[in-house]
Amino acid sequence: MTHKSVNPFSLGLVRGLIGLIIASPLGIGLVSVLLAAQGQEWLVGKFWFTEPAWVLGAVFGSVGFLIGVGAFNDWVKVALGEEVHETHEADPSLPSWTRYYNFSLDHKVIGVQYAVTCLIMFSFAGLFALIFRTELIQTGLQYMTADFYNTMMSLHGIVMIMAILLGLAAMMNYLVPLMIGANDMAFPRLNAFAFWINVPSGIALLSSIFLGGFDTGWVGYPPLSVRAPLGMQMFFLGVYLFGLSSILGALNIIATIVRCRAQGMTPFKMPIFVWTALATAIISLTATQLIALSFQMVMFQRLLGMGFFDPAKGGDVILFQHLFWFYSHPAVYVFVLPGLGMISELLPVFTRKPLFGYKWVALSSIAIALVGFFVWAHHMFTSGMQEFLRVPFQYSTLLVAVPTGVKFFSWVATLWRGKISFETPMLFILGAIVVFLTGGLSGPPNGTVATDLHLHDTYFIVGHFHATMFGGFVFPFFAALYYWYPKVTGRMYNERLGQLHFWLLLPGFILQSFGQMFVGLLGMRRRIADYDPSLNIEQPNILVTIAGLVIGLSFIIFVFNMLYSAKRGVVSAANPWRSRSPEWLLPTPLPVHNYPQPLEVLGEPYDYGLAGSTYVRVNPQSAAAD
Amino acid sequence: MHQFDHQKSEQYRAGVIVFALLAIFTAIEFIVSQMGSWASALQVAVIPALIVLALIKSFLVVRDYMHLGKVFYGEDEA
Amino acid sequence: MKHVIGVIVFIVVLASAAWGALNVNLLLPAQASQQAQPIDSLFNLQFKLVAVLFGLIAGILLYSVIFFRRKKGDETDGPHITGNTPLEITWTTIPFLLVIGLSLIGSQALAETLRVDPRAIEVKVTGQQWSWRFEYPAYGITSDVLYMPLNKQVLFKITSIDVIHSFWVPEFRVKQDAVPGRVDELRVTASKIGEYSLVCAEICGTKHANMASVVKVISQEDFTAWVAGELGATVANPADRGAKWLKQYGCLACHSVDGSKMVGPSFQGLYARQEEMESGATVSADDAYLIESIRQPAKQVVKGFPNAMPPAAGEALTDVQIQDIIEYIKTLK
Amino acid sequence: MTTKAESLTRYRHNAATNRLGLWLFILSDVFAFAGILVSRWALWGNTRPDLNQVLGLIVTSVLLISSFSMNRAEVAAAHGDRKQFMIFMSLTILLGIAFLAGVVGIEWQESPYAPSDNIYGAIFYLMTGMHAFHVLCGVIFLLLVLRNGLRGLYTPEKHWPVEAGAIFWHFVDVVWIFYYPAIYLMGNLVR
Repeated sequence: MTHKSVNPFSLGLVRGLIGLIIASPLGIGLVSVLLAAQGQEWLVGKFWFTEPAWVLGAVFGSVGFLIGVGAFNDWVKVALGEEVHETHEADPSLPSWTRYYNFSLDHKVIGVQYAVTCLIMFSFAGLFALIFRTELIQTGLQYMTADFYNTMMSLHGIVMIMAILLGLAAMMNYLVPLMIGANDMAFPRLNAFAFWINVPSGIALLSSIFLGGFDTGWVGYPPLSVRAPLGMQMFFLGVYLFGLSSILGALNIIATIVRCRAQGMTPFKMPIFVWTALATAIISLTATQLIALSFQMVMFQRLLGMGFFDPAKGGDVILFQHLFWFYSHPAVYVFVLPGLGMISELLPVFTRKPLFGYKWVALSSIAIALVGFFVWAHHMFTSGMQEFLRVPFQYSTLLVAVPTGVKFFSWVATLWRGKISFETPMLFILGAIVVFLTGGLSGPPNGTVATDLHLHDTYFIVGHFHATMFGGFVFPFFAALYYWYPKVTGRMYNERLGQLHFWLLLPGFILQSFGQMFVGLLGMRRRIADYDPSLNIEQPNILVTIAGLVIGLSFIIFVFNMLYSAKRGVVSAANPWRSRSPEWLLPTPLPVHNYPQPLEVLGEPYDYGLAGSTYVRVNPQSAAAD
Repeated sequence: MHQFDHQKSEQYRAGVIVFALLAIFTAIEFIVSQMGSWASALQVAVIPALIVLALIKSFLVVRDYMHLGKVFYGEDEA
Repeated sequence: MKHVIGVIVFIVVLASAAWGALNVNLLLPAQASQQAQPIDSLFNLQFKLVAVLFGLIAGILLYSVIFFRRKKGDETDGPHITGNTPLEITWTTIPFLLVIGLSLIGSQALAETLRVDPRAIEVKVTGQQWSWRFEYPAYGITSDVLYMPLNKQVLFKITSIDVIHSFWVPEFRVKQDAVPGRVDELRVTASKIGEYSLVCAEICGTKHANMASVVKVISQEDFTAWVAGELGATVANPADRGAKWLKQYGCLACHSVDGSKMVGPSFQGLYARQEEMESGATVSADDAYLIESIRQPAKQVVKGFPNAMPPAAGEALTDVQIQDIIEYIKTLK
Repeated sequence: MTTKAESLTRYRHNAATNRLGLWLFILSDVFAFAGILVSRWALWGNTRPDLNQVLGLIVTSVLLISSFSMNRAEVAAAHGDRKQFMIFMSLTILLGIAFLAGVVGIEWQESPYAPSDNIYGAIFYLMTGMHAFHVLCGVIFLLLVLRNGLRGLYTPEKHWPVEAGAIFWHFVDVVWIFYYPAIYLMGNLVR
């Protein structure tokens, strides 16, 4: 490879940032001039620093970023009736790494872009957590003000959520087309667009630290969010943008699964991960609109004084919570379902046994997604909503345990009498099952109203939630990253570092979440900068903070492993896991158009142990010719 | 060619029929909404009636103007 | 068969360990209300259920991980078992029945916590950033400490004047959000004499962590004596009354009386001082200004302080009470 | 090179994928509009604001007629009738602009509420505003389709953009089918 200097302006990311820097002041200026022209007195003395100005500035900046990246180029051409090519070939005059910084239409590139962005946001959110956890080592405020604590805590929540959505999109974008034998997503341009709006979204979220922060937690309940500083608006805007990304991504996933499957890839022959991607996408596509709407209404209340949630104007505070949780509860199924699919996907490979009860596992995902639409109000048992709603929501909430139980039983039945090996991905899968089990079992006490009256808004919820997120997303995501690492990079990760990562993360995490649940039961409220010394919970809090630091350390080891192995790792075999999944039958690196000839689907996806069976055949001649 | 023109006028006519139905239902909606002020006994029926009417109207538009069916058999159609 | 016996041993051992560890008495705070009893029994039942289910899944998992390892160099696959429909139906149906049963028991427990005693004492609870106020309409008493007679149901009517707060005493277990624009009910029958802490469980801004009030559960006789004492205690000196209002109406959550800077300006030396406003103007803190600042706090905000005071904060105060407060501020040199 | 038949098959295949994508987008948007409708019921309940009934009926009729002319334009495009396509497409766009003028230009100025007055103002502006925003997007979409149609880019076999514009336009109409009674007709009048 020749060393060639790359003109920075040929990188979409650089052009996008320039667009953002140019466009934001335009928005700020426009509003300021408009308001000044109306002669609004309250502007005097703070000419540029009004809330509407900053909001429009951020909107302009985001659009400027997308224009700079080149997200609209093809769509403008289409709108003007010009021809556009089906796929972009990377500019051959540029080194291949540049495509990761450009508006690439290749779903594999977009998948890697998502994954890297996810890890960056993940590091930010983890760092925020460590910062505010430090404060909780002792009672009393030692290191920071309460406002700073609240901002860190709130940002930790929302940035983590963004990171999780990015991580899911990474897995789904990279894997779904490969697994169903498609050459790309149904709408490649929309796919790239959906990725790139996450960049201004992340910038908006992080910028809120410098604009006064916000102190509402990630839920943004009014009236507190109406009274919060300007940072609140950046939070709303950031969520709005990554919500849009989530909707468009989900639309694309559904269309891809429906329209782009290879011949013979009937629904019950799809890899199980595709089923969970479908279930996830159904929720993201529809319910996300409601969180966008609820935040939009608070934005309007702040900007225009529209009194949706203002009791003085006849508004209703509880309405916000209904709209908000209609998305935000199903959202946690969005977060965990692909991870649960990942567990089901990888278990057969490492036990060398078929997935136990494939159809049941596949349909249980859809069942969780559908039941998930009817459970939102269990976040509101103490909110003062109509009392008669509490018991029905208790029933529907506990009902989720049934399809989740099907998954657990199927997993242990898959392990039973298998030939289990313990490479790093499998360790993370087993860890995911254990952690998700603790998360799942701590669920029913929250789901029954009577016990939730005690647990609501305590650290028990924090512990429960983190256990479901780690079991349902973080562990499976790490498993996936290790598992597909040789396919993406062509090299093997370092097994020893991988094992070290796992053996730090698992005990660290279990200590952390058990510690959180323990102090929560004893009466520690969530989202507090300081706790009452009379509760006698200083020691467990010290342990939780230390556990947090151990988790942080394990993450650093992981990042080092990924970076180091990409350069120095052993060159991997084409199919190191002896997997039956079609992407492993392709050469590494994967060809730009995944499958030069359509797949031939011959058998079932997980027939390990059945002599002479194959799942798919990739046409060998054309694969070799590519 | 003759067949083609026939199809076209058929489709035009379908559009007119649907439009006529929509216009009639809209008129009924407006009248129904005034019903409550004529007789208070009818008041309880106003909102359900309006909901049913809106559902019928939207069904007509979705089926005949938006051709929802094409999503399921669209590939063979021009 | 050997494996089946082995795995049952694993399940029993793990489930018993979890059963022993999940002890309600150690994991929950002391119980101090009648409403806590059904809740704690439900906790107890759920913990046992959790222990059994944990043992079941974790036992099979652990056993498999130990006894079904792949031997070195073994490249063959495991047995070709794709599923078992009767088994699937079993582990769908039994959890379904369990869930319905648990929900049923849960509803009964909830009903018990909601049981109405018609002779309950009514207490109006008002949350504001960042304090609680308690009014006893039957006696016309307002207090910043919650006094509750033993074994007598108290009907709390909970509201908020600014943002959402949440009324929670961990020892009572039950919790209810205080929502602006509405009044929600909560019934608590204190069952143990003692001093507890009433905290805010819903994030409500800067000092959310410190928003707490003292709850005193006292005997019926002590309660009667407290009521009589409060009613008899007419304070003659306006400045002393002013000090009392500041405490009762939660003003001291944000304003100090010793000069230290909190969310709002300190009252010490405030009277007749020249204050610079956010608008740039300089105002003398005289009677008119102080009244305006209480009635319309957003109108003129002192430079360097956020416009954080809820407009509703001063609404509950009468003109006489405000005059008392001004008298008190005058004494804070 | 690809034959004409192959090219047509590919076009139909892509159009079917696009059609599914558009309907999924509509499904998603339905949830946003439904959320607003739910908010209307939560805040207004069985009441409605005092609005100009005649104007409401007029803008509703305008939108309804535009839906009809959109359908005509689409059928014309499907049969290669360029003149009819042009006439009815222009008519649809003009009616769309008339609707916007009626709602934003007249009703917003005439209505007795400002957005910040109370929940009647707030919900009224939210419902009509969100809908008007979609109408505006539809008008821009249809203008582009008209422009490209006049340049002869659509044939009876290949006119997916016309169909897409039509589907979106009718969707906006469907939303109004529910919003019109919810804003103007349902509930007891509040003065």
